[in-house]
Amino acid sequence: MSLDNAAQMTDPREEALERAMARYQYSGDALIEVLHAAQQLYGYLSAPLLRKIARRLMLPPSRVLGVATFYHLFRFAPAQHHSAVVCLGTACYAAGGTDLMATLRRQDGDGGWTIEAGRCVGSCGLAPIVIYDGKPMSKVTRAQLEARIKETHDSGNTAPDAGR
Amino acid sequence: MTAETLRQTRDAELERRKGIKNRIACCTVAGCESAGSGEVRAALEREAAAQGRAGEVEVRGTGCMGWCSRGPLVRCSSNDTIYAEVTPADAPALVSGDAGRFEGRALTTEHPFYAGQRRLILRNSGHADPERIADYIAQGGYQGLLKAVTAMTPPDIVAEVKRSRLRGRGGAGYPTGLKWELVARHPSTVSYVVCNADEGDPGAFMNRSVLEGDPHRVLEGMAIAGRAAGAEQGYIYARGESPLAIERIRTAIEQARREGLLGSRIFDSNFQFQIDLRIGAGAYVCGEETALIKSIEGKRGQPAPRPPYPPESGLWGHPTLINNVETFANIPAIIENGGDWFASIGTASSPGTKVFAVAGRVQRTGLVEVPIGTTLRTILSDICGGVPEGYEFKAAQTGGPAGGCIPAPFLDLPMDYDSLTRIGTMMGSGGLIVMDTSTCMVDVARFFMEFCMDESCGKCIPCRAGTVQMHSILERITRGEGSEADFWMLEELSALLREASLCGLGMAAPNPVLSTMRHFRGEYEAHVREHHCPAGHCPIHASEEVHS
Amino acid sequence: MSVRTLEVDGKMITALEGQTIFSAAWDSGIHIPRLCHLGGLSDVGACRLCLVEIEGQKRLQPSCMTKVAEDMVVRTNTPALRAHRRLIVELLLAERNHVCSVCVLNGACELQDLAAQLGVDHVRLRPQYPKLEVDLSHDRFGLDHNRCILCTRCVRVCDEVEGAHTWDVAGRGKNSRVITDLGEPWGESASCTSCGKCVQVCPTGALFSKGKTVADMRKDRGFLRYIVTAREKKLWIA
Amino acid sequence: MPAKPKLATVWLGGCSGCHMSFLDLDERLIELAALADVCYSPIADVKHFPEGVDITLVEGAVANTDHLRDIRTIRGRTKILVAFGDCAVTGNVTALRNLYGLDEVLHRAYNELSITGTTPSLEGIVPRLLDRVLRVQDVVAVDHFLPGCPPSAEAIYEFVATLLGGETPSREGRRFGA
Repeated sequence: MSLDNAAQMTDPREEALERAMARYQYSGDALIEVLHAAQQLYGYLSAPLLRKIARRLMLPPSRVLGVATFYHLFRFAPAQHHSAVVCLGTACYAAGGTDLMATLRRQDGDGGWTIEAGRCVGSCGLAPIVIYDGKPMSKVTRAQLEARIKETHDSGNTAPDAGR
Repeated sequence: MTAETLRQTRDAELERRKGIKNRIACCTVAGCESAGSGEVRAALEREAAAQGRAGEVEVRGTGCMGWCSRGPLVRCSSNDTIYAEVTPADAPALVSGDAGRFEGRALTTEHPFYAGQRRLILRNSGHADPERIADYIAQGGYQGLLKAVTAMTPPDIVAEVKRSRLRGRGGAGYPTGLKWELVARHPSTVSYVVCNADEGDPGAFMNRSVLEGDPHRVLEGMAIAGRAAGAEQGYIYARGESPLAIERIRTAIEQARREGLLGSRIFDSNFQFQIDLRIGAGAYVCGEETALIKSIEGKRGQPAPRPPYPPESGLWGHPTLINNVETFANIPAIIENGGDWFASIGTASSPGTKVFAVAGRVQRTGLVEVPIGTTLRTILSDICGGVPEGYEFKAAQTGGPAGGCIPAPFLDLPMDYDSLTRIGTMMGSGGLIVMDTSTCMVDVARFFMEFCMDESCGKCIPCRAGTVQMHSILERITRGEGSEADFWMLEELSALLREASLCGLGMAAPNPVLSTMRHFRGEYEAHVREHHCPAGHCPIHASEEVHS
Repeated sequence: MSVRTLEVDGKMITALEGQTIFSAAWDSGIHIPRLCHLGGLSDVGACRLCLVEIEGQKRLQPSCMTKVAEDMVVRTNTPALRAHRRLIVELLLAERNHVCSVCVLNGACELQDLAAQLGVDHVRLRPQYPKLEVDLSHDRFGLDHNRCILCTRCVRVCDEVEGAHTWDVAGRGKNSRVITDLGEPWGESASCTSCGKCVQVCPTGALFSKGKTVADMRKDRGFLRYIVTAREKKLWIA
Repeated sequence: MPAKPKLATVWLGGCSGCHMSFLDLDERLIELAALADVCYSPIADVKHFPEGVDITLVEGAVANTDHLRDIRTIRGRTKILVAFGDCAVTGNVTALRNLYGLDEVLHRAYNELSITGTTPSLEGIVPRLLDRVLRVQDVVAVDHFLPGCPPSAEAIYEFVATLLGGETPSREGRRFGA
């Protein structure tokens, strides 16, 4: 009986990935689309996942890793609990984006944060912008950001729903 | 869809609107979304229901209305007024038509910000809901495609585009008609149309706003291109970083397919055309057309030497017509109104309008569409209200990391392709960033070089290793550790990158350095000789004897 | 096949239609420098050393990827081209840790030869000193990233001649690295056939045979012509 | 007859291999002595670097505070300064520690691999090592470069003789490493 149970307990994500690949007829040309789908399902691209994609699309593993690592949106490790993307487009840079970045880095004493520099998010009129746990903050000052970080810490540092 | 059903759809939508007294359009594009337009829209919808006016007041989303720094923006059709900085608390007043509480926040078309603009690309903003194809059709959408399919031959279409003298809005300004002709004349039986929506310049969001605000206009332009070039398949290559734009394109493609505006037997003809969406994954270099092609093919987005150019050998080796979003968005009106009409707008060598994303130190920032050839002064002073009190204009930066700066003496320069190139910058895709005297131009050059270094694909040596060296020299200079030798090393590296790089990214990477060295040489010299940053920006410490 | 006549560095030469400028020039004794090109492999035009001036063309063109044309006038060795080539070699030498004195290929390295030939007696740019790995996990071969110039000859020979596609390039820009399979140590690569072709085509000491000491290694690329010609002419098919 | 030009050689952060190669000139050393007056060299017993030197060959990279002080003095007293050998020209093996940083290298050498297990403090006894090894050109202006590890005796003779003859040595054919 336990064998039957194991068979039924397949990860639904596997099926979803299979469907995504089937949608593109398992064509190697669709590698980037498939990587997007895989990351959306699993959160990041692990080595076994990449190996499986390579096999299904009949591509050399080195080609798959080569493509995946060329593009900045693909992640190869699980995301942290909290994320902050500081826009460092020209307008945000000029409006003090780097200072906000430094503020975030300073606060990330215990790790647990994915802090990234973003390219222009297209809200230059509201510079500087920080995407904090998936939600945009506009015309951000250092004090505002520090207050927000404190809020997050005080609320127990739990994983937020936003941005997932 | 047939000509008849297109007309019926349009009439039905216009008829439906007659019963509506006020159409309230909420900007739903990235800038206003960041400022909370989603909550405003929800409050408006609730309020319309609560006041029992659901039938006469209609709440819709719409495209970018321009003045992003005062978002969220909401437009009421009843009095043709745009309201700024709207909060959910404003909803009752907007629904009931009580304009009293909007002192200083009500903007009419006479406001200098709008009066100075000429909106062709953005004409549907504030008027149409990007998520409804009926809205686009009601605004006269898909009439260009109808004409192209039912009343014109492919050579007619190419001739019309050539007559318009439209130049590619992606940056370099290559004549669009010539490009189309190359693909149309190619004997290959398979060809492709590609829309380059990989707008990645930091400080540029024109294309993204067009896709978010009026996606059908781009689809229509592409379908017309498909008809002209004999292509049956199109791709939109969009930035992975723009989820809203991706969503809007997906919806629009879906709607157009359902209505038979994409697919087979379009307008009962033999013309068939499909569009698929491809999503980039964070590589600026994919805006370069050969890299974009590699990326659509699922490969590393590394450029290939040209020739062969894509119109000859592009996607999977087939002739490929690549234009950017704004170029395609110009096409429907050109086909509908004729090339001569278009050529009468703007300047003789650069007809039409250009959308600029204005950011930085000016009163009003956002999207501005003006006839090409409008002076920088008109855009910045008249439309954007000039530099705020207490600040002094220093330079405007155009063309992003591939461009350069325009210093104060050139404020009366007409903003067209050739004038900008002459003073060492470029139109680019339309980013326009205003800097005041507290901005250090050496640091600006360093910032853009860092961008190019991070975005270099790594294939050719001049760009891969040259951007690293140029960046490290600029960094030394901003730290006050530069030497005289650094000047000629920067110049020698610039020459190498310009002349020997494989693609446009490397060739253009030195532009911000050369441009700032040309107009602000004194600032570089102050850093090197006096260990002093005139803008007071660079943290230069007392120099040690050896910097290792 | 028809013949084309063109002028290269003031000398009239003949070439076959479809031949590249690079190969026609070499056939006539005009040796244009290169690092990424290797006869028998496809061309990528990446190293930019073989750029030439073609009369009537605004841009410099990679001679390894540009076909000859009738009456073409080509210059391969102008002062501007020499200056560009020197700077490219300087960029390479500053990019990673090319310490010739302690390299297995000392004395037979294409990068070292090129520096000598072009008069690069020092590097004006700052060395970057990146910290890079040496992979000695393979039984017979080693990979020293310090000496890799990313010419991708290994990637191409493995894909096009051996047919294994063990190698590729991961990352981008200054963070580009050659990798085997999913980036695991070379010795653990499941696809590698240990044929050693990559080692032989590598222009520097980045790929080497184990057991060789400083200045001890010499590379032999004769096999390429042999295999590629045989394949092209189907010589080995009964 | 005018005085013979003054030739000096110095040894900074290098292995002295370039000087060994210099000694390999063998009997040509006598020819060289006829052309120039060797006024300062690690192979001659002279305590202070003299003034008014015409040509100085500098072996080695700049690795410690003494090197830093000396190379500046030498530059000030020399007409034609030659970076002599790969360590002076490129940093070479001497600069390999720049990949790891000074602390990591010292820790490895004294704490991990030596029997004492501690990094000795010899402040004031031996010169302090610089955080990063520098090429000669990073500190002072260099007039000519003679790469090689070491440059061969033939290359040294030809190079120095050319300079003594008032000519500029050619740059082509010089070789890093072998």
